[in-house]
Amino acid sequence: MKRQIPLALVFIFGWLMLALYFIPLEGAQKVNENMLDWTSIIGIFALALGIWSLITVNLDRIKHKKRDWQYSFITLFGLFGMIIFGLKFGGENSMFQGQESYMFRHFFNDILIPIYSTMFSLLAFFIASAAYRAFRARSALASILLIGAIIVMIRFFPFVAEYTRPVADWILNVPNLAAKRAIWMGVGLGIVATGLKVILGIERAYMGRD
Amino acid sequence: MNPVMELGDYLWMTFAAFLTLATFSFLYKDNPLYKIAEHLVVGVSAGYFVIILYYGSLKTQLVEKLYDGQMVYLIPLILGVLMWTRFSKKLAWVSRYPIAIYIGIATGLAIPLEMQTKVTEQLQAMMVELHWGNLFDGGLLNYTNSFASLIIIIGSLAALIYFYFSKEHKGWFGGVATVGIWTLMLGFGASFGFTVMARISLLINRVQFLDQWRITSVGSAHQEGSGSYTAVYILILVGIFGLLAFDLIRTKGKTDTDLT
Amino acid sequence: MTLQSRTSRNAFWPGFRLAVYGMMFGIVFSSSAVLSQEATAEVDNASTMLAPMLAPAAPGNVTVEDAPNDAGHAVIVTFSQSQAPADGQALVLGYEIYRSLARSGPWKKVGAVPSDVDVTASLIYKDAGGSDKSSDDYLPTETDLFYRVRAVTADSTLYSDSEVSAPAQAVGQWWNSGRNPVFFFVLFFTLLTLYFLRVAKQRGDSLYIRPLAGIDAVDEAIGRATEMGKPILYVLGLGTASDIATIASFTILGRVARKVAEYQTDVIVPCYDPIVFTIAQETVRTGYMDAGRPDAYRDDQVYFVTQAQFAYVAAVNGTILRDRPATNIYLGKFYAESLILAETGAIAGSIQIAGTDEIAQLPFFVVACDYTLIGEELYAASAYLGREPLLLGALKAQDYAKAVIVVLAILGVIMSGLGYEGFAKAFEAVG
Amino acid sequence: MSNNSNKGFFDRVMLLDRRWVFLVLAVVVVSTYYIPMNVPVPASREVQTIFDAIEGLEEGQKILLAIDYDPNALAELHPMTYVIMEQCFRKKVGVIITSLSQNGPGMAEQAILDIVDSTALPKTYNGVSYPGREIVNGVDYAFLGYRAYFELVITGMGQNFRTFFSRDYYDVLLDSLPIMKDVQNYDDIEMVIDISGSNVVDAWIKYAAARYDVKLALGLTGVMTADYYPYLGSGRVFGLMGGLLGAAEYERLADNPGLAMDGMKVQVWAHLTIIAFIIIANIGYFGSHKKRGL
Repeated sequence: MKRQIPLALVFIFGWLMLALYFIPLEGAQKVNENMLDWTSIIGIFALALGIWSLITVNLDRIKHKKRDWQYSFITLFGLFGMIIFGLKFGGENSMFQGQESYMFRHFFNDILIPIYSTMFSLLAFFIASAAYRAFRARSALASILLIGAIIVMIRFFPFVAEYTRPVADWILNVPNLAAKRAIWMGVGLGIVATGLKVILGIERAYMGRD
Repeated sequence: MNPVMELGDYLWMTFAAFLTLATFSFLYKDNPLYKIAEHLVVGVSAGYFVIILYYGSLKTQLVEKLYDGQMVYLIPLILGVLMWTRFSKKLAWVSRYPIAIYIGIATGLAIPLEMQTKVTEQLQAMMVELHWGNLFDGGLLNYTNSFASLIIIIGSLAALIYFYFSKEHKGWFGGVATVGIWTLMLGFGASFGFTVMARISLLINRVQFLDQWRITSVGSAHQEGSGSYTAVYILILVGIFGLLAFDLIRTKGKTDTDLT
Repeated sequence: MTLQSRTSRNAFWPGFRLAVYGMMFGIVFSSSAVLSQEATAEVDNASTMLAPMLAPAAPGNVTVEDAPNDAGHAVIVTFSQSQAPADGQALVLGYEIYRSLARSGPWKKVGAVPSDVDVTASLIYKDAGGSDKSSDDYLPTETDLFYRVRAVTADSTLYSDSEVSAPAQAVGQWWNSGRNPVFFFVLFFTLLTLYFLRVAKQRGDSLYIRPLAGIDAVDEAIGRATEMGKPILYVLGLGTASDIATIASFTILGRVARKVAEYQTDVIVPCYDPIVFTIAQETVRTGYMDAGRPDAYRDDQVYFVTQAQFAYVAAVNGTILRDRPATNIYLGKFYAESLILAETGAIAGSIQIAGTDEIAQLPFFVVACDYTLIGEELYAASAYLGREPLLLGALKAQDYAKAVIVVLAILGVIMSGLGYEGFAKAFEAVG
Repeated sequence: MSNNSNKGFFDRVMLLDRRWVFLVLAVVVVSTYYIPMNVPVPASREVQTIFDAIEGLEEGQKILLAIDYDPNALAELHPMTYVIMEQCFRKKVGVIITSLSQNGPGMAEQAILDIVDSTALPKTYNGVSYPGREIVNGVDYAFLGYRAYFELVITGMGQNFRTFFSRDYYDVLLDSLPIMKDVQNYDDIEMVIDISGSNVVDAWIKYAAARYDVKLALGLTGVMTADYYPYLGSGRVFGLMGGLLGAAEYERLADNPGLAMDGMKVQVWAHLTIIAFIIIANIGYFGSHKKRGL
C-alpha cells in the first residue's frame, strides 16, 4: 500500500506515456496532453508545501534567534507583500489590481529585475577568477583546455585576429561539435537507462522507504 | 534630477541602483547589504511565483476547465490535494501516489523523446556527416571540408568510447579514450572562451544601468553645471575602488578562504 | 518624366495596360480624394510598372492525400506549377491553396507557397488544420475535402485557378511509422537492459567497472566534512522532478544522506522546485533511517528556497559563505548559475563535486570544480555508489548500446560514402 | 607553504586573493566604459566586402535595407543598421527600408529617426568631410514597413515593389515618392542588406538571391552566424556581419564608432585582462615549481 502501489503507478503511467509517443491518433494525443496538464497541476499544489517550508524556516529562525534572524523579516515581508500586491479582486476601483498594480510592477521591475541581472552579471567576474585559478598548464589535459580557451578568447584581437579567427572558428565548429555530439549520445543513453530503471522499479530512492 | 521623471519613479530607480550595488558588494565579502538584497529577492520572487502560478496556471489549467465541465480534471485536482498530506506526519506516505504518477509520466515521456533527439538523430547526422570530396577543400581550417567532418566523426566516436564504463582504459582502447577526452577538453575550453564575451556584456549592461541612474540624478554632460557632478561621480568611483584596494593590501597574507 | 520601359515586354499591350491602370487608380481615387491630383500626375510613371496583361497558365495535377502519422487533421496537397510564361503572360509569384467541403465551393484560402524557379518541379503544401471544432483553422477528419490551387501574380487581377482536385479525407493513424527507428532503438535497448539485469542477478557484483574519480571523491568528501565538523551542501540543481537528471541525483542524495548520518555530520539541501523539495525530504529522511539514526534528521535540513533562478542562487551563495560547508555537491540540471555557485564554493574553500548533463555548463564545472561528472557519468553514478548488481547490469547495457552505436556510425559513414543513402535514411525519425 | 613569511614571489602569485581579479576587472570595465577610445578591431574579409560595396556606390544609387529583427536582438543588430544607414545617407545613396519581422517596424523607425538627427550635423569619416544635411522621407529614403507572408513579399518585390507595398509605412502611395520613381524591382537597386535575427534571412537567400540574382549581404546575430558561412563560400551572399563583433568591425571601417564599438572596446580590454591574469597564474605556477625543483 505504501510502496507497492506507487511503484505500480510508475510502471503503468511510464509504459502508457511511452506507448502514446508512437500513437498519433487523436484520442491518444488528447490523453497525452491531459497527462502533461496533470503534472503541472500537481506542481502548483506542491508549491504550497514549498511556500510553507519557506515560511516555517524563517519563522523558526526568528523564534530561536538563529544567526541573521533579523533578515528573515525581510524575506517574509517580500513574500507576503508580493502576494498581497498581486491579488486581484473587487473590480476596477478596488485596491487589488493584481499584476497591473503599481506596487506589483515596481517590485518586479525594481527589485527582482536588478537583482536577477546583477547576479547574472557576477558571472563576468567569476569567469575571470575561474580562468585565473584553473587555467594553469598542470597537465596535458589542463593545457588543452587552456589553449582552446585562449585561442577563442583572442579570436577578435587586433593584430592577431587574422590568424586566430580561423583557428578559433575551426575549434568551435569541429572538435567542439564532436564533443557535444558524444556527450549528447551518452546522455541520451544514460537518460533512457535511468528511465527504464525507474519504470522497472530498480531505481527508487525518490520513493523513500517505510 | 531629470524633470521628465516623476519623483516616485526616480526613487524606485534609486532603490534598484542600490540593490545592484548591494548585490555586487558580495564579491568583496558577505555583508549586511548583500544579506538585505538576498533575503528580499528570495521573498519577493517566491511571492511572485505564487501569483503567477495561481493566476497563470491554476486558473486556466484547472479551475476554468472544471467550470467548463471537463470532469476529467478532477483527477489532477485530487492528486494535487493528495500532495498536501505531507503536512501530516502520519499521512505523508499518501503523497507518494501523486509523486509516483508524476514521475511515471515524466519518465515515460522522456525515454522515447531523448532516444530520438539525443541518440538516433545524432547517429543519423553522423552517418551523413562525411563529404567524400577533396580532403582539404578550401584550406585546412575550412570547417565544411571532408577533413573537418572526418575529425568530427573520429572525435565524437572517441569521446563516446571515453564514456565506456565496464572496460579498463588500457592499450588501444585507452588510446582511443584519450583522444576522446582530449576532444572533450578542447571543446570545453573553446566553449568557455566563447562565453566570456556574453558574460562581459551582462556586466556592461549593469554599468550602463548605473550610468543611466547617474545621468537621471545629475543630468547629462550636455546640461549646464553637470560637469562638476560628473567629476564628483568619478571621484566617488575612484574612491570606492581605492578603498577596496587599500583594504586588500592591508589584509594581505590572508587568502580569501579565510575572509569574513 | 521619362517613360522608359523596364522590360522588353512593356512595349506590348499598351491599351490593356492603361485599362488596368484605370481600374487600379479608380479605386485609389474613390478612397482618397486628397491624393487624387498627385496620383494623376503619377499615372504615367506608374504605368511603366506592370506590363504583362495576360493571366498566367493554370497550375495542374492537384492531388490530395492524407498526411501520414498524424491525428487526422492534415492532408498533403501536391500540384504541378504553371508553365513558363508565354509572351504577355504574367510571371507567377506563388500559389494560393483553397479548400472546400464541396466541389463547388465555397472556397477558403488555407495558405500559400512561393513558386519555384524550376517550373517543372511539383510543389507540395501540407494543409495542417486544427483539431478544435470551434477554431478558425479546423480541418474535419474523415470528411471529403476538395482543393483548388490559384497561381497569383504581381497583379491581383491576373490569376488562374487549377481544376478542383478529387476528394480526399484526413484520417488519423494508429501508429506513427515515422518514429519506427526510435521504436526499434527503445525496444532494442530495453531488451538489452533486461538481459543484463538477468545476468547481473546471476553473477552478483562481479562486473568490472572502471574507477571514476568524481565518485570516489564523494566518500572522501564526507570523511573530510566529518573531520572538519562542517556540513555538506547538496544542490539538486534547477531541474524539476520530471528531469531524469534530477531523478538520478535523488539516488545519489540518498546514499550521501546515509553516509552523512553514519558519520554523524550534516547535509543541507536547498531546493528550487517544490516537488523536488518534497522528494528530497523523503530521500534524506530515508537515508538517515537506513543509517539507524532517524531522530538525527531535522526537517529544516532540506528546505525550499524559491523558484526563481537568480534568487535561488543568491540564497545558496549566502549559505555557502555563512555555513562554510566542507563539501559542495552539485548534481542535476544546471544553467547559468553553475559558475556562480562553483566559484562561490571555491571562495569558501569547499571541495566541490559537480555533475550535469547540460552541455553548455560542463565547461564551467570542469574548470571551477575539483571533480566533474560529465554527462553520462552522472547517470552512472548511482550504480557506482550503490554497487548493486542490478544497477551495474544496466550500466553494462549502456556500454553495449554505445558499442552498437559506434559500429552503426562507422557502417553508416561507409555506406553513405558508397552511395547507399538508404542506410542512413533508415535511422531518420520523421515527426 | 603554510608559513606566510616563507612565501616567495611566485607562491604569492599562486595564492593571489581572487578579489584582486575582481577589482582589476571592475576597474578595467568601468574605466574603458567611460574613456573614449578607438580599439582597432580588425575587419574580416566578409565585413570588408560589404563596406567596400556600399562605399563604391554613386550618389543617387539605391540599396534595400531589410530590418528583420525584434527587440530581443536589438543589442547586436541595431548598431549594424545605424552605421550602414548613416553611411548611405552621407553618401546620398537612397535607402529603401522594409521590415518583414513582426516587431521590426518599431526598430526600423527608431533607427531612421536617430540617423536623420545625426546626419543633420557635419562630420568627417575616413578623412572625408560631409556637411550636415536634412534627410527627407521619400527623397533620401523610403520606409515600406511590414507585410505578412514574407516569402511571398520577397518574391513579389522581384516583380515590383508595389505588388505588396502599394503604399509605404506612412500610408503614402509609393508612386508619389521621388525615391521610388524609377524603382520597379530588384533590378533597380544595387544590393540588399538583410539585418536579421530570424528565419526571414532564409527567404532572402532562397527567393531574392537565388531566384533574382540579387546582390545580398547579411547582418546576423552571433549565434546564427556560423550557420550562414556556407552561403559566403558558395557566393550566394557577398558579405556577412556576425553579432556585436561584426557590427564593431563595420563601425571601424566606416570610421563611425557607435554602440558596437562602445561594447567592443570594453570587451577587448576585459578579455585582455583575463588573459593577463591567466599568464600571471602560469608564471606563478611554473616559477614556484621550478624553485622547488619540480
